[in-house]
Amino acid sequence: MKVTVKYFGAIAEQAGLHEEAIELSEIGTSLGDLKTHCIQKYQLDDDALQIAINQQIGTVNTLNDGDEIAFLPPFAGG
Amino acid sequence: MKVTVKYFGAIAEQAGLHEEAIELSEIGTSLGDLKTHCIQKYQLDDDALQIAINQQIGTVNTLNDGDEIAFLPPFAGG
Amino acid sequence: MSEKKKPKKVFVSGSISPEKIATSIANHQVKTNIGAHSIFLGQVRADEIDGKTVTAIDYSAYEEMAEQKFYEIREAAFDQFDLTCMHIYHSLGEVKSGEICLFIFTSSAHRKEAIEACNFLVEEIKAKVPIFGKELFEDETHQWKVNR
Amino acid sequence: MSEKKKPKKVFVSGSISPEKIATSIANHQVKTNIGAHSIFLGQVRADEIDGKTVTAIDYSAYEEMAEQKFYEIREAAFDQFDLTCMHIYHSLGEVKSGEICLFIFTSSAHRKEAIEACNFLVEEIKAKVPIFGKELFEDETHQWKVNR
Repeated sequence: MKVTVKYFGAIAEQAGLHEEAIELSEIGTSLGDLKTHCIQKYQLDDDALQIAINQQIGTVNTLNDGDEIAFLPPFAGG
Repeated sequence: MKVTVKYFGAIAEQAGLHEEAIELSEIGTSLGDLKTHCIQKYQLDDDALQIAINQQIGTVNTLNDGDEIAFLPPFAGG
Repeated sequence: MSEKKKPKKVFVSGSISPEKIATSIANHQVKTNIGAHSIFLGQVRADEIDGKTVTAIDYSAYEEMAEQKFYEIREAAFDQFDLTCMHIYHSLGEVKSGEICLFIFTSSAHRKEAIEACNFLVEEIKAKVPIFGKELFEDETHQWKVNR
Repeated sequence: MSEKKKPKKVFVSGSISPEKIATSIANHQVKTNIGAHSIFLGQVRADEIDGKTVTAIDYSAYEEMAEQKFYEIREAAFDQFDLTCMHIYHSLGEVKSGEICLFIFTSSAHRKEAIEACNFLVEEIKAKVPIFGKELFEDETHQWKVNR
């Protein structure tokens, strides 16, 4: 099971990339598992970090094949 | 004792003039006296009428020589 | 008294053009401490009243008192809100329906101050400034506008 | 779905010019049921941070999600307020200090609706749309902007 992970702004800078495909089989299939994996892998600042699954920030915690997960630093629009 | 009376908007239209000098000796020297006089003279609509003495709408009721009295219909700025 | 507080000419003859608004905005791009502008524009509506349509409003004012009121309102706004700039323009004379008769422009470092000041100015101007509007109909009759 | 509610392009490349704003205003003069326009403009500040001055902000966004959020916010505004028109433009890429990065434009028959809708849009956009700003300093260092 594979998902696409996107990084933006300060988080992309910390990760050193904007996008990658991650195979969940060895990590776990919950959002929590993926979050822990990525934060540890890139030493991401998780202060004020928000995560969107398929463009929705919300309550879903179970991941499905093909999902798009986005790691979002604080918004700065306007 | 003389005052200048100015009429604006709908009130000027009713009065048929924009400005006149009024001698107060025969009318009385309070704003109330002047107001009654002008309303009767021109059959002014005193619904929502405001009166300014020397450009101030307020509590003053005594008139002085040279005062400028303005009869103001509802405002429509903007 | 600071420079920004000196009385400024508010009344303009006829409608306010979009180009005037653009120029006013462009003039503020050198002020790099501004983070937010709030603008209110009043536009003359072609209201239909008893089957007749408003084609224009002919604005008049008790000018000396109006300028004094604008000054007091500006002072009050500068006292209450932390503003960088404030501009107010109002038409006198005829403004056709669809054209702009009021332009209020407030600028501040942050949005809250600019927005609240702009709202304050709109309400104060409508309530306190002796401006009168003659709504002209197609058939050359008219009626007098009253602010709600 | 009414014509006015269809998704519209919000993002523009680089700064928003005063001329674009003037054109937008001028385009509304044929809509003679409009009585009030409310406009909010975000302008990039030359903030001084630790002795260094911001010369520009480089905006980026999670574009697909941002467009979806703009759409939802527009829908909510049309539901809550009696608006004639609504336009939102936001910059992507580099916007120099003093230049405009956000243009919100609401129009209604009456001022209250236009003003409240404009305020609603400003707050919703700042809170919900995934846009990111890299504040660039003179010495080519940078820091990431956070909305307050």
